[in-house]
Amino acid sequence: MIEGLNPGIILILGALIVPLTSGFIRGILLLALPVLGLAQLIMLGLGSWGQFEIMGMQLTVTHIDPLSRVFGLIFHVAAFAGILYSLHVKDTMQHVATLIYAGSAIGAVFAGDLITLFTFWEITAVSSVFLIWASRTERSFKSGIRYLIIQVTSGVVLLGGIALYAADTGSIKFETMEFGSLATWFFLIAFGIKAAFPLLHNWVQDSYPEATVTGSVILSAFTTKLAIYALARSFPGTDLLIWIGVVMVIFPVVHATLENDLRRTMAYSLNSQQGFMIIAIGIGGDLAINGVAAHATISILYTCLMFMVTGAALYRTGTAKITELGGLYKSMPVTSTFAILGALIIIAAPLTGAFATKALIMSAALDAKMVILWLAMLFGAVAVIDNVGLKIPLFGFFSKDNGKRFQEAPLHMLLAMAVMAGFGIFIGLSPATFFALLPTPMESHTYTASHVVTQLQLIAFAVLIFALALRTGYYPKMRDSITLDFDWIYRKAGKMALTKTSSIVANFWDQTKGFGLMLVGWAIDKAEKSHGEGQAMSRTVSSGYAVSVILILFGIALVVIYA
Amino acid sequence: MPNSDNRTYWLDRPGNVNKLFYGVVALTVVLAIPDIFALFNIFYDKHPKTEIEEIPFFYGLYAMISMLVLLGVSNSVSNFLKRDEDYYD
Amino acid sequence: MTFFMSHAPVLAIIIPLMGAPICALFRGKTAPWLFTLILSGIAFAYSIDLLIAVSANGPISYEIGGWAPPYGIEYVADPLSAFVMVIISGISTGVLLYAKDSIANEVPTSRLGFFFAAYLLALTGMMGITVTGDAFNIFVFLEITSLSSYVLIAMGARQDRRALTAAFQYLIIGTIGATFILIGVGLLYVMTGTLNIADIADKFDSISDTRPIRAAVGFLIVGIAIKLAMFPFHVWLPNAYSYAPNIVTAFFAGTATKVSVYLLIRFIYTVFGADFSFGTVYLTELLLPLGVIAALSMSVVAIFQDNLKRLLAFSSVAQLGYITIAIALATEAGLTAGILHIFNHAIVKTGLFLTVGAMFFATGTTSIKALAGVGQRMPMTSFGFVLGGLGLIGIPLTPGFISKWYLIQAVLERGDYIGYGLAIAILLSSIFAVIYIWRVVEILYFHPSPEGAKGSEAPLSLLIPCWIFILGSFYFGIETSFNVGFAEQAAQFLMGAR
Amino acid sequence: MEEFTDIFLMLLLVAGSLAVLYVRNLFVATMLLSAVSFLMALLFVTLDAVDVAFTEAAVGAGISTVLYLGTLALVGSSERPAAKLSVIPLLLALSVGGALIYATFDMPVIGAADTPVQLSNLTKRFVEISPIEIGIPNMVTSVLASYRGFDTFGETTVVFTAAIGVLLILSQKHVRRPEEDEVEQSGLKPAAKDHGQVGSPHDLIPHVVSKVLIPFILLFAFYVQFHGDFGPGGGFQAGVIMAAGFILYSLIFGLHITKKLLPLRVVELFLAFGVLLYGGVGVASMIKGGNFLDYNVLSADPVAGQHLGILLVELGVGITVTAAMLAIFYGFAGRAQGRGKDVN
Repeated sequence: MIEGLNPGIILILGALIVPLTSGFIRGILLLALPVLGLAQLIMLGLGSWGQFEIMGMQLTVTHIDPLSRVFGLIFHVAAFAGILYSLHVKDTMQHVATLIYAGSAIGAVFAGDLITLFTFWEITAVSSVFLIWASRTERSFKSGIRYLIIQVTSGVVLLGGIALYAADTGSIKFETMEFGSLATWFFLIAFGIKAAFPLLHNWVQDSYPEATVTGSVILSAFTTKLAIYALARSFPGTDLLIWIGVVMVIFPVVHATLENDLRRTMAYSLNSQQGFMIIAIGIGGDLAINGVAAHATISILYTCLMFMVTGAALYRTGTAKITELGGLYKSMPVTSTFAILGALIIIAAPLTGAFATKALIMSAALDAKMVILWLAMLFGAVAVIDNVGLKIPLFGFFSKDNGKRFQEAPLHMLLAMAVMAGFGIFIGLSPATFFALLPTPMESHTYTASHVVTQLQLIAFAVLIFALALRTGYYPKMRDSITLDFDWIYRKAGKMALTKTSSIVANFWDQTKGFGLMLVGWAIDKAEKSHGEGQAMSRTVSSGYAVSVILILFGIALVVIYA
Repeated sequence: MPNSDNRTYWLDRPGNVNKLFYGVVALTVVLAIPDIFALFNIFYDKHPKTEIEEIPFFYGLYAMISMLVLLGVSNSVSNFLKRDEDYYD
Repeated sequence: MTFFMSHAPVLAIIIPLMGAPICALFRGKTAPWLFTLILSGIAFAYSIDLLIAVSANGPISYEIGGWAPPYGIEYVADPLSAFVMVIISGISTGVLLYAKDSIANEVPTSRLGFFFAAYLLALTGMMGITVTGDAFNIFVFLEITSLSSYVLIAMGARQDRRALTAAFQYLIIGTIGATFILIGVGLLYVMTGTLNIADIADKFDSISDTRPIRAAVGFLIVGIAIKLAMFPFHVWLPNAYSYAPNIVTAFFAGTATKVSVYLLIRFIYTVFGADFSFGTVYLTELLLPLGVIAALSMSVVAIFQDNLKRLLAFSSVAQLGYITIAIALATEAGLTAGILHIFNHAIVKTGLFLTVGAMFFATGTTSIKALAGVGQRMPMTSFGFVLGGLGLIGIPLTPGFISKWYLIQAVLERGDYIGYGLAIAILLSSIFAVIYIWRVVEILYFHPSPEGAKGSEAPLSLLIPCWIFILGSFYFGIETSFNVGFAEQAAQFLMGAR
Repeated sequence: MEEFTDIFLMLLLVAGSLAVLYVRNLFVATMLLSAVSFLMALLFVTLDAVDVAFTEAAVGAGISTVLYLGTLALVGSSERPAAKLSVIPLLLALSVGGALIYATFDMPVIGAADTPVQLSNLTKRFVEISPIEIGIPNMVTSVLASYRGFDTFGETTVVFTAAIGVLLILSQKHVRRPEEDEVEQSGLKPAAKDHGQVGSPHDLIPHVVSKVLIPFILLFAFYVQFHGDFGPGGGFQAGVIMAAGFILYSLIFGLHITKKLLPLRVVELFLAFGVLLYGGVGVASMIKGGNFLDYNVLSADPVAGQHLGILLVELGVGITVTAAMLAIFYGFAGRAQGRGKDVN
């Protein structure tokens, strides 16, 4: 192992060898790389390496501290499981993109300075889009373009922030910052885009379901959690984040309830779960930051797991729509079992990881005497029981038989699910082992009687209402449809003139936001009309016209210069 | 790969779904018992961190209210938000 | 000092100059090219020697004809002019390495002697403008450059007749520019009685309030702006670059406009002085908006182009917008960024045009649509283009990033809302650059080749020089002590000069 | 009286220029342009710039008219009717022109004794010391060929550039048929084979007159070339006059005969030789230990060195200009022949 080499770089460099291999060798290589990276990470221990100076700025390529170590570890696990899950894929591009993407996310986590962070940040954006494009459909291509634009914008904003920050403070160290200056606003927006802040979130639901079966598994693990890490590193204890987080927890759950596509349901739920972590970052303090790290870890485990099971269903049946699935548990019993396990983890049932980690965040809120906040999070916790805990297994795998039969998922997929489920349950069984890795040492009292009982009450009563709603037909009907979200604004409003909307709120939305987007649409239209091929700004004008322009500007220059 | 799997599964039998439902109801009742004990301060101690938690059956009630709110809101906006699949295409 | 070193400033000019008539007599495919390459290489070597000497010992003056200035013509190699000379002769030599097969494909063999003579003259002219210390001598060399460049551009006519109209339009507009410069120099002479730049600069402050001087400033700025293709004087550039032979485009993209940038800096900072230029006559207010519009608007235009060379040409206008902004900032940081971007843009853009030339060599087209699928057919060339494109966008580890970094630092140094606005404009323009480069990459790689598409990988004689530029650009994007060091030195020298 | 002459000439100049703009027949416009050039030359004379006047007369009124006519023979002499006359460009030009005239009010009065140019050290040196250190009475030649010899070298190069530019562009062919390339690559111009209607063999009077005139023209050219040190003249004017002699010859007797006398290849050689001669003088002075173009070192006596240097560089200028003019003429005329027409 090379001293001080950022583990992410091992994956990135390894990715470059992948095209040279094939078959069995490639499988070994793919699986070995995350293991090598993990070994490197463990051998390095804590500290800083790879410091050098460029243009008067101190770069630190590798910086490992307890916070980044947690994220680095789970990223390696996710990379390993994700690759295991996608072993059947024959598409070289996907493998390369996966490794570069995972490697750069890991690299970014261990970046000790903002320039290194920015570099890896942009690589994640560019490499991950190939996982979306790998579907090779018109929809995925368009979706990928939107994804890329948003992700690259995040990078550009980050760069702008870095420039301002360096100008303000003269430092480019990636560390805790005082929120408030223009530079930090830039950072917040850049991180916020990737963390899927409200109104900046649509790329998640837009692109993840368009990715390939394996692609969405990989995507779900890294980008958003990298942003959580960046926020936890730079802005712990920033009040603004609490309110952003609350909106994030609550806003997506309605969509998750209504959504027909399993993967899109997961994407909304993921968004809601991000909110918990954002709130915890906003609360700040050792307990909350521990909660962020711990919950991010669990969140990666169960989100990946759920994407894996829905992906397996999609892989075998060709659809992930509730309305088209039926009685899958008969064809795919093992996958269905993993779906139930994943659901148990996600609803934070006792003996699972989330039971231990979500409690950290909840009690951090209560310690800070933020009761309203706590209630909001509790609402989110109930909502996730409905959205993922019940809806995905029941509607996806245990719904009424439609007579179709399929094969069980391939073995390597099941193994990958087992890895994720295994970690998720192991942490739940032995929380103390895991908590020892968290940034701040602490005692854990996970399994108190009241905690177990209250959590079980929460789950059981939510299930009761769910069951009642199903029986009475009050539960929203799944239809073969999509649900509008904020991206409606930018994907549709510009095109629709004066839509008849049914409520004042919607009218208001339409008027104000629609106007803003019409402006954007108008600007693009104008740009094409004025700058397009053969239009005013790019036309080959006659020499006489050019000379007139020269004369006019010369006249103006003379007036200015005489003045 | 549709084939003729004619095995009858437990869930397929009529009445079993009902059994499941009553099981859930029973479970909720069982889980409510500790709070009843807590009212009389026997067997079970609640360790409340806030006053709200001291409300009897708080978690169960809150879970039900949350679910109802969620479903209510979902139902009411459902028609407004739902569009055909190819809406954006 | 040896004979060759003591005459270095003038030798760097007259070697290619006197080589031109000899080259015109050569016939065949190899001889003119090899001769030109050798002479350009010698000029490059002299330029590097000069730059090293200047940076160690300060400016070097050379009295032509043995007449002391201001009576005779003086050559002055100072940190700025030596740096620009290295850029010009370096780009020229690099392009020539590539030229042999490329130009044989586009110009009849019987004309190659004259063609390379014109090439040498263009090189001479640009080097002469840079190193001369005499205002009228600038005009003389400007004429040599202009005439030879009109001819070189018109040589594209064998591939596309529109090269002739493009060259003609450039001739008209360029002549107006040159005439403006001549009138400006004439007015300076009327008011000072001297043509030596240092001498004019000495006398300038005492007469800067007179109207003829103000008119001279106007003529010079506008004249140079035309030659520089500053927005909106750029109309000649896209066509000229699109239809010229590929090596001519690559050569000029890296050098011709950069020489005009040099002139702008020279006049604003050395002759007029920064105080006069920015304090008395508001050149910031005049140039800054033009730079911003160029950086934004021309990038948008580039997005919509169908011809790859035209796209890159518009991108050049946009990049010149950055340089205009940098110069108009009137600070040492801005000037550093501007000079740095001269170098960085030259190496990146030349590399890009060379890869496009290689695509043309193999496929016979530069239409973006017709190049669909080239990524598979010409992997090395296309990958070179992608890397060059990254440099243009300004990804870290590329020179584009270095200059944008310095530029953004420089605009933020203003500390006011205009500074923030400029920073946003620069970032926005970078986003546009991502879009137009991406658009090309997408078609090159992800669109299927058209039916019956011809062309496989370009020969090594083209690929190697391409990759020299591409890898070179990465080298200077990582090891920045050369370009940043000399740019800073030149900026300090200019700001300290008055 | 002098003022009257100035104003009269200026008015003629304005009228002539407007007429050039107004006239639609390009042949007439060319002739008017020639007249305007001649008026300019006269104005230069009144400004005491005799050398410039000489050049203007030779180049502007003389050879460029011939070249214009050569072009007209190719493209026809009627202008395509303009779509519409726009007032805006005129107003633009007028307003910018007005701003410039405003600037001239601050300018020193022409001919006054206290202008910056008159007071400048340069003027003093050129007027007072140049006869001593250079040793020739015509200061214009001293400045042109010695003090600012490098500029003149540059201008010679410009002429050279123009010539090879014309040769390159006019010999250019669009790729259409492969056989065209073969013809081109074999070095034979299709034009050269065409001996059709060349020259005007039956016009007796021009033949006789030109036979008498041409030797004098050439002689005059040599006079101008070598007398430049003492009076107005020098390589540029001489070269143009010399070329005019040859052009006249080929107009009367046919291009192919001139080409036999002076093949294009020879013209190209001269073209290059002139520039090399000029530069060679500079290089020689470097080898002899001076700076580039430092004529002092060419001979033991600095003044004699200056004489020798100026003589040689003027010769270089003359050769290049002659060859360039001829090359340009060949270019145009050869193209006309290619189309089966001749210039006359």
